Amino acid sequence: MLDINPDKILIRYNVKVEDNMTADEAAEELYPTDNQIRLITKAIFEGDEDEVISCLKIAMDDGLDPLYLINEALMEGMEIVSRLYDEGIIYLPDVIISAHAMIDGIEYCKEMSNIPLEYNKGKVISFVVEGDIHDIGKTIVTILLRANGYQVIDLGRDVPVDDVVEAVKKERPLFLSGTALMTTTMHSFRQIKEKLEHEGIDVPFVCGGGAVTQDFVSHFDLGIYGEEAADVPKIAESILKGLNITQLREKFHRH
Amino acid sequence: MLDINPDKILIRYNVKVEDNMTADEAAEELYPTDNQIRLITKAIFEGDEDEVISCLKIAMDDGLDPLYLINEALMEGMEIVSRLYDEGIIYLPDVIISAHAMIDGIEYCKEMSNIPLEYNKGKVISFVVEGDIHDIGKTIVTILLRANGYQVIDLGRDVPVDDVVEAVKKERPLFLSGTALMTTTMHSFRQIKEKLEHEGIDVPFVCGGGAVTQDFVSHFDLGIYGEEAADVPKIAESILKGLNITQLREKFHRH
Amino acid sequence: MTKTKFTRMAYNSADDMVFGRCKKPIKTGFDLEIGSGSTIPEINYAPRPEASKSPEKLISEYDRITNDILNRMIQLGVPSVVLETEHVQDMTINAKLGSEIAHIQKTILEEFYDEYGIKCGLRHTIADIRERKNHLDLKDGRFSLLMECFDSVASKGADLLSIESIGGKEVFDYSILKNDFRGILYSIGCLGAIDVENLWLEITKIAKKYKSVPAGDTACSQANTAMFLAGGLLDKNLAHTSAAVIRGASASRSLVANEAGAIGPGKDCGYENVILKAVTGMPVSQCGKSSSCAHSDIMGNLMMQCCDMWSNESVEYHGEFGGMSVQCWGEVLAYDCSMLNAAIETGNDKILRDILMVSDRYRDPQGFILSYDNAYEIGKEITNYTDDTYMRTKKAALKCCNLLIEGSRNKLNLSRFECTNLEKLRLELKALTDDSDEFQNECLDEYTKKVRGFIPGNYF
Amino acid sequence: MTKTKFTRMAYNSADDMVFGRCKKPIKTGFDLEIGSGSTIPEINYAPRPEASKSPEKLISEYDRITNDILNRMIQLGVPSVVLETEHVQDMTINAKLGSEIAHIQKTILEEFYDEYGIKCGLRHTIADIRERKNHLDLKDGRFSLLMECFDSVASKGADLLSIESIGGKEVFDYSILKNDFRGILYSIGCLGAIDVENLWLEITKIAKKYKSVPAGDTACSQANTAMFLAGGLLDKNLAHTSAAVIRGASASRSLVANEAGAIGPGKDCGYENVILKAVTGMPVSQCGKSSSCAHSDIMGNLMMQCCDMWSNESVEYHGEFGGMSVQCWGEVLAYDCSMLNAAIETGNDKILRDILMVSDRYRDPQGFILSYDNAYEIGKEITNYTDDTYMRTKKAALKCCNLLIEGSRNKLNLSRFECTNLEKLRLELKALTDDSDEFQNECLDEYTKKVRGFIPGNYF
Ligand code: B12
Ligand code: B12
Repeated sequence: MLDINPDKILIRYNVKVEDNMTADEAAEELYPTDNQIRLITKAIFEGDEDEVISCLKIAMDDGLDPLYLINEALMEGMEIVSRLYDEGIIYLPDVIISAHAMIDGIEYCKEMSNIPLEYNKGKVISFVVEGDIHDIGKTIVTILLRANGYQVIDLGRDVPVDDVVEAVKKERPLFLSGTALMTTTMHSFRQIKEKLEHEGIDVPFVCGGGAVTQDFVSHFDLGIYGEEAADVPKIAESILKGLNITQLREKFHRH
Repeated sequence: MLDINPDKILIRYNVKVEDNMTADEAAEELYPTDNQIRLITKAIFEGDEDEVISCLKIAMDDGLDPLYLINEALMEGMEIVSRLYDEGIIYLPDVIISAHAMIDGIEYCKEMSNIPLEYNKGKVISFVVEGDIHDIGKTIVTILLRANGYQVIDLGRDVPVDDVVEAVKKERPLFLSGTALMTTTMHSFRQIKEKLEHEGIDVPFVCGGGAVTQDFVSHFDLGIYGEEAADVPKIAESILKGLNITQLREKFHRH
Repeated sequence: MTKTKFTRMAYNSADDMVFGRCKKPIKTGFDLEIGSGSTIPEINYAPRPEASKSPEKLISEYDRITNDILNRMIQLGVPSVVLETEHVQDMTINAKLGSEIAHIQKTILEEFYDEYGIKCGLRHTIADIRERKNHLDLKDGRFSLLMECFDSVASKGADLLSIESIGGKEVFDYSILKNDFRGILYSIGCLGAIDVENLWLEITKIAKKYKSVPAGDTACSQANTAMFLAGGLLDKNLAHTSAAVIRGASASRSLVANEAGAIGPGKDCGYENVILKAVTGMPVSQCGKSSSCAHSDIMGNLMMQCCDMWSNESVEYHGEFGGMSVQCWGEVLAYDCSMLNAAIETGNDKILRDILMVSDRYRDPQGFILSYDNAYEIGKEITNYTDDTYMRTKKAALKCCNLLIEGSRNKLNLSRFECTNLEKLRLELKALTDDSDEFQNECLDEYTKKVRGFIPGNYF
Repeated sequence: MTKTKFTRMAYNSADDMVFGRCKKPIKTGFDLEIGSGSTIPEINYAPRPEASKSPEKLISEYDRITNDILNRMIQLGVPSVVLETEHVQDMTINAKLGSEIAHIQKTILEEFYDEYGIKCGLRHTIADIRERKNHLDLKDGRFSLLMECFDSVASKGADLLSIESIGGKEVFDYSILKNDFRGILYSIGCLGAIDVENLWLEITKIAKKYKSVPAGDTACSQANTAMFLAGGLLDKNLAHTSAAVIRGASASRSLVANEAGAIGPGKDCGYENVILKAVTGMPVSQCGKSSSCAHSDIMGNLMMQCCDMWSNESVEYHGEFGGMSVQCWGEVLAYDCSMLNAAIETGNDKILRDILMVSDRYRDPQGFILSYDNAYEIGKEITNYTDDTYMRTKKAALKCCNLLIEGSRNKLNLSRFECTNLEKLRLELKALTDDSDEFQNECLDEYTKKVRGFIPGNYF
C-alpha cells in the first residue's frame, strides 16, 4: 500500500490555527470580575445545572435580585458561550449543554422572584416546511435562539402552510424562522409569505436550510436569508434593534 | 508510454451510428422525379451555383415559371439539404455552400421574371446584444434562416438596445432573433422586451446563445428559447403557422 | 428472520479490493453489468422548485432530465450509465406519480439503448415517508404505502430499488446534539437495525416479483447527518472524530439490508459502503469529489477507491454555460469513471486506488477511517459478531477509536480538541456493557423518557 | 521585434513532460510557486446576470465570490489556489472598475494568507475590447484603452496578466464556416501572430513595471470557436478532424506571446498549451473535465496530463445544494489537484499522466492530437520554422493531418465523414505555397475582397 507525507499535499487548517489557549482558559479571560457573578457564569459555561442553581441560591440569599441575576449572570454566561462558539473555540454540544443549564437557571429565578417574571427577548416561531422532514437544522436554530434568551415556539417538521400562518396570527412573533432542505418543498415559503401578506401581517421571515439559496429568498419581500444557524440569533438581535429588511439583507446576505 | 484498447472504455457513437449510405446516396433518394427539377435540386445540394443557373436557364427556356422554379426546385433542394443536416448526414459548411447557390438562383429567377418578384417567407431581424462580441452563433442562425427562404436583416454584434428597437419599429419583422453569450449581457434582452412592450409592439422574440438559459428566457413573456441554430428555422415555420408564445414554448423548450 | 449471515470477509485481504470489480457483480437494466470490471457513472438530480407545482410539470421535468443526460453521454462516448431518481414525498405517497415517472424514464432509456446501444439502468430511491410531524410511524399504514410504491415503480421498470431508511432517527437526533454515544449506538445498532430488517425482507420480495434488484440502504439519517454537522475543517458543530466513529459504526446498520436480501449496489450516500463491500463482496455506489454539487465532504478522492458506481448524489436541474446542470455533473462523473476504467484496462487499478486513497487519508479522521485498509479492519469486527447487531456496532465504533488513536500517533494530525473528544469517546464506549439485552432494556427505558416521539412499538 | 526565439524543444523527450512540474517555474502572489512540483486549482467565475446592473453590485459580487472560494479552500485543507477574473467589457473599458475589483480581491487574498497561510494569487484576464460593431480596431484608441487597463489592474495587485486576443478573428469567422483552410491559416499564422506580438511586447513592459507576471494568451478566438462548433460526437457543424488540425496549428499563434515575453502559465482555455509547454518549458493552466460547467469537450481527462494549474474555465455564481457554484466547482478542482499531487509525491506521476491520457486518446481526433507525445511532435515542427509564423503554422497543421492519418490506421476510429474531410484537408494544405510572402500577399488581396470588415491597417 502506498503511503505519503501529507504535509506535501494538504494543510489541516483546524490544527494550524488552533489557539494555544484551551477553551477553559479562553473562558477564564471573559468571566466578569465580581466573584459571585463569576461563579454563575462559569457554571453556565461548564453546563453544570446543579452548580448554576446552587450559586444562584447563594446569590439570592445574599440579596441579589433574580432579574438582575438573569441579565448579569445567566445571560452574561451564555454570551461568553456564544462568543467562544462563534470564534470556533467551543463546539455546538457545549453550547447546548450550557443552554440547558441557563434555561434551568432562568426557571429557578422565575420561581424565586416575588413579582411575576416573564423573561424573554422576544417570541420566535420556528418550523420546517410542509413535505420536508429534515429537521436537525431547525432544532439547532431553536436551541441557539433559546440559548440567546428568545422564547421559541417550535412547530416541528412537515408543517402545513396554514398551520404556520395560523400560528403567526395567534402569536405575533418578533420573526418567523423557516427551514427547508429540498427544492421541492421550499416553495412553501412563498405560499406562506403570500398568505401573510394577504392577511396584512408584516413579520420578518428568516429562511435557511440546505436547499435554500439567497437568490431564492431574495425574490420575496419579507425574506432574509441566513446561511448558518449561528446567524439566527444575530439576525434576531438586529431585528430587535429595528433594522428593516433592506438593512438586514445588506448585513446578512453574504453571497 | 501506456496504451489501451479503447473499445473497452469508450464508444465512438458517431462512427457506430454512421449510416451505410453516403450523403450523396441519401440525397439521391430524396430528389424529385421530374428530371428538370431534379437537376436543379441536385445542383443546390452540391452547392454548384453555376450549374444551378444553367439548369434554371434551360428550365425557363422550356417555359417554366420563375416563381414555380423557386418554390418547386430551389426551395425543394434546400429542404433536402436542411433535412439531411438535421438528420446528421451532412455538415454545416455543406449547408452554407448550398445556401449560397440557392440565393444566387433566387436572384437569377427574380431577374428573369416579367413581373416584379419579391420572394421571401418573412422578414427576420437578427443581432448580438450590446456588450457582446460572440457572433458566430448569430452568423449561423442568419445563414440557416436565409437558407430556408427568410429575408434576414443582420444588425451585427454589440448592438445597442435602442438600435434593435428602432429596427423592429421600422421593419416590423415576423420575429426577432437575439444572441447573447454572457450572463452580463443577456439582460439586454429584458430591456429590449420592455421597450418593445412600451411601444406596444408584440413581436415574437426568439433568444439563444451560450449563456442564455431556458429559465432566463421563460421569465419574460415574448421570449422563446432555442438551443440550437437549427431550431430557428423550425421556430420560424411555427410562427408562420400562427402558433402563439405558449404553444411555441411547449414545442421548443426542451429543458 | 434475516437470510444471509456474513460470518467472514468476502476478501482475503484489504488489498484485493479495487474499484470497478467486486466478488458478486450483478446484471440489470439494458445490458448493464455492475462490478464486473468497469465503473459506471450514476447521475442524480432534483427537480427545479417550480416543477413541483403540478404532477404534469414534475413528470415532464424528469422526462427532460432523462433526455438531457442520455444525450450528453452519447455526445461523449460513454459506454454505460445509471440514472437515480430520488423520490420526493409526493412521488412515494402518490405511487401512481412515482411509477409514471419511472415508466417515462425507462422508456427513454430504452429508446437510447435501441438507437445507440448504450448500456443503462434506472434506480428509484423511494422516499421514506414514515416520519410524521412529531413521531415516526414505521410499521403501520405508512409501511404499506411504502411497499405499494416499491411495487409500482418496480412494475414500471425501475431496475434498482433503494431507500434511505429512517429507523432510529428520533433517538439519533436527540443524542447527536448532545454527543451522547450511548443513544447513538442504540439508534444505529438496535433501532436502526431492526427497522432495516423489517423493510428489506419486504423489499426483497417485491424485487423478486419483478426481477428488479434490491440494491440497498444507507445510514444516511445517522452517519450523514453527523458528517454534515461535522462539516468542513473549521466547522464547530460536531467533532470530526465523532463523525468518523459514527460512520464506522453505521456499517453495521446498513449491512442488515444485505442480510435481508439486498444485493447491491448500495446507495451512493452510504460512505460506509466500502466496509460493506469488504464484508459482502457486493458492488457499491459512492459519492465524493464529484458530488460537491450536493454537499462538501473532506474525502472527495478517497471515496473513489473501491467504487463500482460513481455518483454526484444530486444536483438541481438548471442551466449552466456548459449545458444543463445534470449534463455538466454527469460529464464529470463520466470522465472520472473513464479514468478509473483506463487504469483497470492498463493494469494500474491498484496504483490509482492508492493515489486516490492517500490523497485524503490524512485530511480528516473520517477519510482515515474509510481508507480501504481501515475499512477492512472495521468490517472484521462486524463479522466477528454476526448475530448481535448491538455488539458489532459497539465493536466497530471502538475499532474506529483505536484506529484513530493509532493513526494520530503516526501521520494523522488531530487537533487538540479532536484528541480530547476521541479519548472521551473511547472511554464512554468502553464503559458500555457487552450484554446486548441489558443495554437494550436500559436504553428503552432511558430514551422513552428522554425522547419525545420515541415510540417503542415502531420496533418491537 | 520579439525577444525570445524557441529554436529547440524545452524537453529532450515527450516523456519528460508531466503535470505539476515544468522547466521554468515561476513565483508570484502570496508564496505561490507554479510548476515547481505541485498542481494548483485555478478557479474562474462569472457574475450573476443581475450583478451587472451597477458598478457597486458588480464589485460586491466579486467580493463575495472571492470570500466564498477562499473559505471553501480552507474548509478542505487546500494548500494553494489561484483565482482568475475574466473581465467583461465594462471592467476593461472602465479601467477604474476593473482595478477596483482587482484591489478588493487582492485584499481578501491577503487576509486569508495572513490568517491561514494559504498560498494564493490572482489572475486578471482583460477583455479584448478592440472589436467594434462591424470591424476590428486593433491598434488605435482601443489598444491604448487595453494597456491602460492592464496598467491599472497590475498596479492594484493582479499577479498574473492575460488576455484572449482576437487578432485574425474577422478572417477566421469567415473561413471556418466554409471550411476554408487557406483563410484559417492566414488568420492564425499571419494576422493573429502579428497582433499577438504587438500586444505582448507592451503587456510585458507593464508587467515588468509592477513585478506582475505576463502570463500568456490563447488562440481562443480560433481554436476554441472551432472546438465549440465541432461540439460533441454527434454534432454536425464542423468535422472534428478540422477542429483538431486548427488546434494544432493555433499553438504557433499562442507561442508568439511567449516569444514577446510572456512566461506562463498560459490561459486555461488554450488547449494548445501542452504544445507550448513542450516548446518553452513554461508552466501552463488547462481545463477539461472539471470545466464542464463552462463547456463540454471530449478530452476531459487528457487535459490534466501536463497541467501546472487546473481550471474550471468559468461558472456562473449561483447557489447549489453543496454551496455556491464557485465553491462546488472549486472543490472538484482542488480534489483533482490533490490526486495529481499525491501521484507526484508518491512517485507515480507518469503512470497517472498516462492513465489520464489514454482514457481520452482515442475518444476524438482533438484529444489524439493533444496527447502529449503527439503534441511534442507538433512542437518540433514549430521550432523548425522559428522565424516564419506562416510556415510553422502550416507545418503544424500538416503534421496534425499526418498524425491523424497514421492514428486512424491504428486505434483511432474515425468516421467515414472524418476520413474524407481529413484527406481533403491534407491535400488542401499540401497544395499551399511554402513562400510566406507570396502566401500573405495573395491572402491580403483575397480576403480584403471577401471579408467585409477586414482592415489590413490593423496589422500592417
Ligand atoms: C442527513 C440528510 C437526510 C436525513 C435527515 C436527518 C435529519 N435528522 O434531518 C434523512 C436520511 C432522513 C434524509 C432523507 C431524505 N433526504 Co435528505 N439529506 C440529508 C443531508 C445529507 C444532510 C442534511 C443535514 O442534516 N444537514 C446538517 C444540518 C445541520 O444542516 P441544515 O439543515 O442545512 O442546517 C444548517 C443551515 O442550513 C442552517 N439552517 C437551518 N435552518 C435554518 C433556518 C434559518 C432561518 C437559518 C438562518 C439557518 C438555518 O443551520 C444549520 C447549521 O448551520 C442533505 C444534504 C444537503 N446538502 O443538505 C440531504 C438532502 C437534503 N436530502 C435530500 C433528499 C432528496 C432526501 C430524501 C427525499 C431522499 C429519499 N428519496 O429518501 C429523503 C426525504 C424523505 C422524505 N420523507 O421526504 C436531498 C434534497 C434534494 C432536493 N430535492 O432538494 C439532499 C440535498 C441530498 C441530496 N440528494 O443532495 N436526508
Ligand atoms: C469562442 C469564444 C470566444 C471567442 C469568440 C469568437 C467568435 N467568433 O464569436 C473570443 C475569443 C473572441 C471570446 C472572447 C471573450 N469571451 Co468568450 N467564449 C467563446 C466560447 C469558448 C465559444 C463560443 C462559441 O463560439 N461557440 C460556438 C457557437 C456556434 O455557439 P453559440 O454562439 O452558443 O451558438 C449556438 C447556439 O447557442 C445557437 N444560437 C446562437 N444564437 C442563437 C439565437 C437564437 C435565437 C437561437 C434559437 C439559437 C442561437 O446556435 C449555435 C449553434 O447551434 C464560449 C464558451 C461557451 N460555453 O459558450 C466563451 C464564453 C462565451 N466567453 C466568455 C468570456 C468571458 C469572454 C471574454 C469576456 C473573455 C475575456 N475577458 O477576454 C471575451 C469577450 C471580450 C469582450 N470584448 O467582451 C465566457 C462568458 C462568461 C459569462 N460572463 O457569461 C464564456 C462562456 C467562456 C467561459 N469563460 O466560460 N470568446
